[in-house]
Amino acid sequence: MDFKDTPEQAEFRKEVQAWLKTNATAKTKDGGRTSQEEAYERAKAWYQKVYDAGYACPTWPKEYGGAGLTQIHKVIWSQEVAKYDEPDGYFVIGQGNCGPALMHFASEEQKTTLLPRMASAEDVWCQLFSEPSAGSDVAGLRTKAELKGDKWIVNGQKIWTSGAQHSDYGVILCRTDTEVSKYRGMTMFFIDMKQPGVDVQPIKQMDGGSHFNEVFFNNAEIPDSQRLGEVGGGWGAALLVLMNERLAISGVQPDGFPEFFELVQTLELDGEPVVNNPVVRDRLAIWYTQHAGIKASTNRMLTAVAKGGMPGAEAALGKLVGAVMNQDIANYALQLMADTGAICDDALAPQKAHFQKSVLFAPGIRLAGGTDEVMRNIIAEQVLGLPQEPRADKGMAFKDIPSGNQH
Amino acid sequence: MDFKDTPEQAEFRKEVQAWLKTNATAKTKDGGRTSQEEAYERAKAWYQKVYDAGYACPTWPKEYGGAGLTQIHKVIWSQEVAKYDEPDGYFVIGQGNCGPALMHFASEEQKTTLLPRMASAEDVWCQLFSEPSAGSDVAGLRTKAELKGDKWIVNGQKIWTSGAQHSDYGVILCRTDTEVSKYRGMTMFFIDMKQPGVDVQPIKQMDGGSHFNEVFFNNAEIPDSQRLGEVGGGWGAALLVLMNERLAISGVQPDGFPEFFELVQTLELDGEPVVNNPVVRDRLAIWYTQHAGIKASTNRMLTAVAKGGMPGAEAALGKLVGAVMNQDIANYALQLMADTGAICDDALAPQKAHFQKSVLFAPGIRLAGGTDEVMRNIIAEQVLGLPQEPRADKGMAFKDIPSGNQH
Amino acid sequence: MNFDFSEDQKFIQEQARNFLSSECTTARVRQTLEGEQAYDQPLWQQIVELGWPATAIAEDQGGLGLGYLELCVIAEELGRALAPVPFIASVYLATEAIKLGADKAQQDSWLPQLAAGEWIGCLAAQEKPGALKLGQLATTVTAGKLSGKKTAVLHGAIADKAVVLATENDQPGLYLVDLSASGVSRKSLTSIDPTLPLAELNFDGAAAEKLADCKDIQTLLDTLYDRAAVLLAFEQIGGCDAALAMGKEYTVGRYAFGRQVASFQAIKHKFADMFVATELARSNAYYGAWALSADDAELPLAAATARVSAIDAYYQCSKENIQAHGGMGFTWEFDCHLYYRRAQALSLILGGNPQWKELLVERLLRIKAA
Amino acid sequence: MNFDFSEDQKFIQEQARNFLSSECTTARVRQTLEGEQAYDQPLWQQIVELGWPATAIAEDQGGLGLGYLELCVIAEELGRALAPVPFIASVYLATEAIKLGADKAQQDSWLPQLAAGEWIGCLAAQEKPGALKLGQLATTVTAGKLSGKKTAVLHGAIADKAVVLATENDQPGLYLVDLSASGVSRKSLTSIDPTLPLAELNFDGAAAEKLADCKDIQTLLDTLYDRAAVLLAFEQIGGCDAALAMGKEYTVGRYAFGRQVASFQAIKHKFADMFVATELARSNAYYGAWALSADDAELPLAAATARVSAIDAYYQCSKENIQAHGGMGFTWEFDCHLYYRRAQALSLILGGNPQWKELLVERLLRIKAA
Repeated sequence: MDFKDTPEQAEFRKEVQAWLKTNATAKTKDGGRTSQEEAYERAKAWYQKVYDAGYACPTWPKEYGGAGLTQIHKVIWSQEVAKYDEPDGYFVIGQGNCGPALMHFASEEQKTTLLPRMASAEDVWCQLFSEPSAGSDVAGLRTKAELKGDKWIVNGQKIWTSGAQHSDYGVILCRTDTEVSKYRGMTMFFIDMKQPGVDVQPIKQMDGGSHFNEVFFNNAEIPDSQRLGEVGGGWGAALLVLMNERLAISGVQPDGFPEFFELVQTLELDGEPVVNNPVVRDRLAIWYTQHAGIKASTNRMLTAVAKGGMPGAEAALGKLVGAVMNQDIANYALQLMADTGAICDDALAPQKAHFQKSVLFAPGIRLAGGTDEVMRNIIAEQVLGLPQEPRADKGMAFKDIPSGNQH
Repeated sequence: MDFKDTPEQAEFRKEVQAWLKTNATAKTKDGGRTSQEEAYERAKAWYQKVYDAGYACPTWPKEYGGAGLTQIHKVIWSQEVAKYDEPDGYFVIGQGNCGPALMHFASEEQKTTLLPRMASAEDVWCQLFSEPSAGSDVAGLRTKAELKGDKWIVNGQKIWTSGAQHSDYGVILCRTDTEVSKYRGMTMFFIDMKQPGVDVQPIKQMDGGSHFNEVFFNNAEIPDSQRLGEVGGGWGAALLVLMNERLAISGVQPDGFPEFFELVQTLELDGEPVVNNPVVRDRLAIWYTQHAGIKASTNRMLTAVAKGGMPGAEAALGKLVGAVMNQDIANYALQLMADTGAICDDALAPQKAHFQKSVLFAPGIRLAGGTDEVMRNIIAEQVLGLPQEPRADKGMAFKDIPSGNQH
Repeated sequence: MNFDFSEDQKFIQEQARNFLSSECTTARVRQTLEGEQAYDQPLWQQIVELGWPATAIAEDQGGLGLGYLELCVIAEELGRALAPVPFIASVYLATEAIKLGADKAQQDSWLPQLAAGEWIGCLAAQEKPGALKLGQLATTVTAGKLSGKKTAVLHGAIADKAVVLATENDQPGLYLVDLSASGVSRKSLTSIDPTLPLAELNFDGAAAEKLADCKDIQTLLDTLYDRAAVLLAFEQIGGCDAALAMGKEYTVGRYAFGRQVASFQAIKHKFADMFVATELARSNAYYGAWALSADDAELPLAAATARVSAIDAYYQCSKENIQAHGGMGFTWEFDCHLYYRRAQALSLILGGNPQWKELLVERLLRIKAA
Repeated sequence: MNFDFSEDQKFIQEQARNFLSSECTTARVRQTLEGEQAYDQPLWQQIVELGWPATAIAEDQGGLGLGYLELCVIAEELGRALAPVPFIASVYLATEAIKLGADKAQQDSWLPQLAAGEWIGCLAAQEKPGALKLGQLATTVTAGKLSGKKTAVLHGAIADKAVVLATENDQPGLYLVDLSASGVSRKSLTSIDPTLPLAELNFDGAAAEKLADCKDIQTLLDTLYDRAAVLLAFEQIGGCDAALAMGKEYTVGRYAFGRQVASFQAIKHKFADMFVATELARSNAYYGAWALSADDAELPLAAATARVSAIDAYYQCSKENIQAHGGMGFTWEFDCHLYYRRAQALSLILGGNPQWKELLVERLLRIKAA
C-alpha cells in the first residue's frame, strides 16, 4: 500500500503539470457561467488540444488514439487537470461508454477510423439505451430495429440522452425480436445521428435547464456492418458498456462536500462562520467520512483495474452515497441560510447560488445512471450474490409482458 | 378539538386520582428491581385490587368484569396510573388480545365465566401465534390440531410466548388443514395451559433475560367447545386479535425519550450537563418531535376508536418509529458517556444502567409484535392500499410451499 | 378529550378542497410558476370572496369570527393545492401581526380591510441570512419616516402594505408602511418557489405608522411566528399528502419488470416512510392547532414541534416523490418539482429547521424547569 | 499509487483467518462471554506463539520487524473472529505507548518481553465519563509512588502491567506499574461485551516507573489514540464483514411466504446499505493504514475518519444483522449479539463517536488552514 507516486508516476505527473501550466486555463474565483453552446465549443477545442499533446484517453492503445498508459496514469491526469478550469469530463459518455463498446465489438477498420476521431472529440458520441418505458428496467426497451436487406430500420424513442444534439454517432440498443424473452431479443449497433430519420428534442428539467434529450427514430437506417456483437446479444453488450460507464463516472460525480466545506467557513451568522457551530461540525464530520470514503473506494477500485481486474459493481456505492449526500447537503445549506436561503439570485446567494441550484439539480443525480434503488439492487445481487426477486416477466415473450401506463 | 377533559371526564379523573392516591405505590428514585417472580406476584395483587375497585378493563361491559366506559376513560386511567409505580400493563396481552377474541367468538357462558377472571387476573392468558418457522409470515405456522371425536389433538411448537409459564389459558392458532392454501387452513382455539401435553420452556434472550417462552405441544387436548370461530376461519380471527393488539400496546411501548431527556439534564461532562451541547440539543429536538408525534398520533387513534371506529393499521407507525428511536437513543447515550459507557454495573452507570440494558433489549422491541419491515408492509398495503408483492406461495396447498431451512 | 377537528371544520375543509381542486389545478399553478404573473390574482379574488382571509378575524372587526382551527383546515388545503396567492403573507403574517400589535383603533380600521381583501399585506422583518435578531436591526424610524432594507419579503413585490420591523430610538417596533407611497422601492428576487415569490424592499424615509400596542416586541414576534408556524405546518402536511398521492398514483400505474412499480418493496417502504413522517407531522400539527386555538401556554413548544416535523416531512415526501417517479420526476413537465420547491420555500420562511430545533429545545427545558 | 495490501500482507491475513476460524470459533468465544474465564488464555498463548504481538516491534527489540500494515490485516481477522484476548490492551495500547514514551533502555527491556508475551499490558487512562482531559487528572505520582483510581481499563483485571496516565508535580506523564505489586487493587466491571472486559484499578502508593521519553504528552496520547483508532477500525470492519455474512447466510436459507427471506427487497437493500457502510469504512481504514505505516502527517485526520466511519458501520451492521434474523436474532443462542456487543465495546474504547467527530473536524480545518 502506497498512496504516493512511484518514481515513474511522479515523472509523468511532472510532465503533465508542466504541460497543463502552459496549456490549461487557471481557475478564477468567479468563473462566470457560459452558455451551453459556448461550453460545447470550449470542450471541443480542449479535447483537440489534449489529443494533439498525446494525453487523450490515456488508457487506450496508441493505434486507436490513446496514450497506451494505465488507469493510474489516468488518475494522475485527472487529479492534475482538476486543478484547472477545463471541461475535461465533457465527452465522458462517448469515450467512457461508447469507446469500450467499439473496442470490443467493432471491426479493426472501424476502430482505426473511428476511435481516434472520438479521442480528439472530432466525432461526438452518445449512448441510446433508456426509453420512456424502460428506465430502471432498461431491458424493457421497445425501440425496434428490423432487418431489411443489409440495413436495419429503426423506429422508436430514446430518452435522457446526454449530448445527442451534438452527436455524430450513437451506440444504440434496439429490440430485434419480441417473440423471445426480453433479455434475448435485443441487439446493439452504432448509428449515424446526422441522418434524416433521427430527431433530437431537448428535455426541460425541473431546474429549468436542458442537459438531456429525447431522440425519436423514424425509419432511421443502420448498415448491418454497424452492428456491435451478435443479433440478440445486445444485453450482454450493454452490460459491458454499463460496467465501463461505472468506471468512467467513478470519482467524477459531485457529492457536494467541497462546496459545503467552503460554505461553512465563509458563511457568517451572528458574526462568526457557521463552522464554529457544533451542529454544523457534526454534519461536516459525517459528510467528510462519506466523501473521503467514496474517494478512497474509487482509488481502491482503480488499483484493482490497474492490476487487470474489471470494474466491479462496487462502484455503485459511490454513486449511491454521493448522490444522496449531495442532495442533503444542498438542503442543509439552505436551511442554514434560513429565510434568505430561498433566494436564488447569483449575485445574492453564497457561491453564486450554488446550493440553490444544487437543491434543484440534485434529484436528477439520484436518478441518472440508475436510481438509488437500482444501485442497491446491483449491490445486493451482483456484489453480495443475493437472490433475485421472483420475476413476473420471467420466460415470457417480450410482447406478452404487462406494461401498465407506458405506451 | 379539545385536548382537555370534558366535565364528566374531569370528574372521572378526580375519582381515579383519589383512588390511586390511597391505593397505589408512589414512584421512588431508586425503585430497586425485583425478581421476575416477585414482579408477577405484585402484578397479580395489583390487578385484583383494581378489579375490586371496578377500574379493571374500563372499556369492557360490566357483565364481563369491565367498567363499561370509553377508550377516553381508559386513557385517563392510564395517564393517572402512569404516575405511580404499579405494573398496570403486566397482563396487557391477555386483556388486550385474548379478551377481545373471547368477546367476539366465545359462547355467552364462556364469556360470563372467563372474562371476569381475566379482568381480575385470577386467570392469566397468553397468545400462541408465532412459531420458529412462522415469524413475519405468521400464516406459515405448522402447529397441527386434528379432530378426534369432539376433541382437537395439538402437536407442535410455539415461540415468543410472553407469560406462558404463568398462564392458565392461551389463545392458539393451529393448522387444521394442509391441503388447502395457507390462509384457509387455520383454526383458532383457547387451550388449557395447565394440562400434561403442554411444556413451557423459557427462551434466554441476548440481554440475558427471559421474558418469552417456547411452548411445546405433545398430544395436548382442546374440547371443540373451545374453538373460537369456524374451522378454517383462524386467519380472520387472528387478524381481529392482532388489530386489538395494536390498540392495546399503542402508547405503552417505550421509545426511550423520557429517560434520555433525564440523562441529558443530569449527565455532566466537563462540568456542565450535556444538554448544553448543541449537538445533543439537535438530537433531542428530532427525538422529541417523534416522541410527541407518536403520543399525539395515539391520541388521535383513540379519538377515532371512541367515536366507534376500529383501531387502524396506522398504529403500526408508533411501533415502527418508537422502536427504532429507542435503539438509537440508547446507543447515543452510551456514546456520550464515552469509554465508561461500556460499564453496565447498576451502581456505576447513570440511571441504574438503563441505557446499557436498553441497548441490549432494544433489538427485541424492533422485532416483537412485527418487525420494522412487517410494519412498513402493513402501512403500505393496509393503509396506503399499495399492491402486494407477487406471492410465491399463492394458491399452493400449504404442504407444497417451499420452506428452506425451517424444520 | 377530542383529538380531531369537528364536523363543521371538516365540512369547511371539504368545501375548500373541492373549490381548490377545480379552481387551483397544477396547470393553473404553473401560470405563476412560469412567470406569467407574480401571483394568481383571480384566484386570490375568489378566495377573498369565500371569506378565507376573514376566517380568524372577529365579527365586530369585519371578520367571520371563526377561529384558528378553521384557518388550519383551510391552510392544509391551500398547501395541498400549492395555491399561488399571498395568503401566508397577508393572512398569517400581516393580519396576525396587526392583531397582536395594533391598538383597538388601528385594528378597527385595518382588519375589516384585510378581511375584505381591500389590500394585501406582507411582513418585512429579515435583513440578512440566519435567525432574526432584534438587537441587530438596521432599519430605523425617525419622526414617522422609515429607512432601511428588508430582504426575503414574501409577496413583498405585490403587497399593498407591509408590516415592517424597525427600531425607533433603539426600541424595536412594528410599523405599517404603504408600499405605493414615496420613499419605497422594491425588487423581485429569484425565488426557489416562484409561486411564493420573495422581494427586497428598500425604504428611504417612507411614511410609517407605528402599531400602537407593541409592548414586548420579542414576545410579540415569538407569538406571531408560533402562530404562523402552526398554520404553515398545515400547509406542509397538505403538501405531503399531495406528493404521496402523486407518487402512489404514478407507481401503481407504471410497470417495470412486468409488474407494478408500486409492488416493489423498496417503493412500498419508501411510501410507508413518507406516510409515517406525514402522520407524525400531522399529529404534531393537530396539537399545535389546539394550543393555538386555545391560546394555551404550550403553544411555543407545540408550534416548534409542529414546525420541525412538518419541515422534515415535506422535504422527505417531496424529494422521494421525485425519486419514485424515476427520470420523469426530474422533468419540468411533471408536477413533482412544484411540491419540492414549495417544501423548500415553506421550510425557509420564518427561518429554517436548525433555528426551530433550538427553539424547541429551549422551550422543552423551560417547561421542564417550570 | 497502490491502494491495496501487498500479496505478502494478504498471505499473513489469510493465515490469520485460517487459524482463527478453526481455533477461535464462536463456541470458543462464548466460553469467555459466559464468564467461564476473563480471557481465552490458551488462545492468547497460541497468538503469542504465532508472533502476532511482535508484528510491529523492531527486530532488534525482539520483534518481527514487520509493520503496521501487517498488524492491520491481523486486526481485521481478530475483529472478524471476536477473539477474546487482550490484544487491543497489550499490543495496540500498552506496546504502542511504550514505543512512543519509553526511552531506549526501557524499550530494550520491555519490548522483547511484550513481543514474547511474557507479560500482558494494558492502558489505564480514563477516570470518569466523557473525553479524556489532561488537565483534570486526579491520579498523581510522588517519589515513584502512584495513587489514584482508573476506570474502564480494558483487560485491566488480568493484565500484568499497566501503562498509567498520571501527573507528577502537575506534569502529566505515563508510568509503568506492576499490577501484582502492593498498593494495587482491582475490580472487574460488568462490561457490555464480556469478551472485552473492563476493570477499575485502584492505586495507593504503587511503585511506578516513568516512561522516560514522554515530552509532549498530549501529542503522544493523540498519536497513541490515532494509531489505535486505525487498528480498531480494522477490527471493526472485520466484524462488519462477519455480521453481514451471518445475516446473508441465514436469510438465504430461511423462507417466508414461500420464498427466500433474502429475496425480499427490504432485506436485500438492508444488506446493500450494510455493505456500503462497510466499504466506506474499509476504504477509510485503508487510508488510515497507509498514513499509519508511512507515519504521514495525514494520520490524525485519516485516523479520525477511519474511526468515525468504522463506529457507524459496525453499529449498523451488527444491529441490522439481528433485525434480519427476526426473533431468533434476539436470542442468546444465536451469535448475532456477539457482534452487537463487540460493536458497542469497540466504539467506546478510546472515546465514542461524538468526540472523534469533533477531532475529525478540528483536524480537517487545521489541514485546510495549513
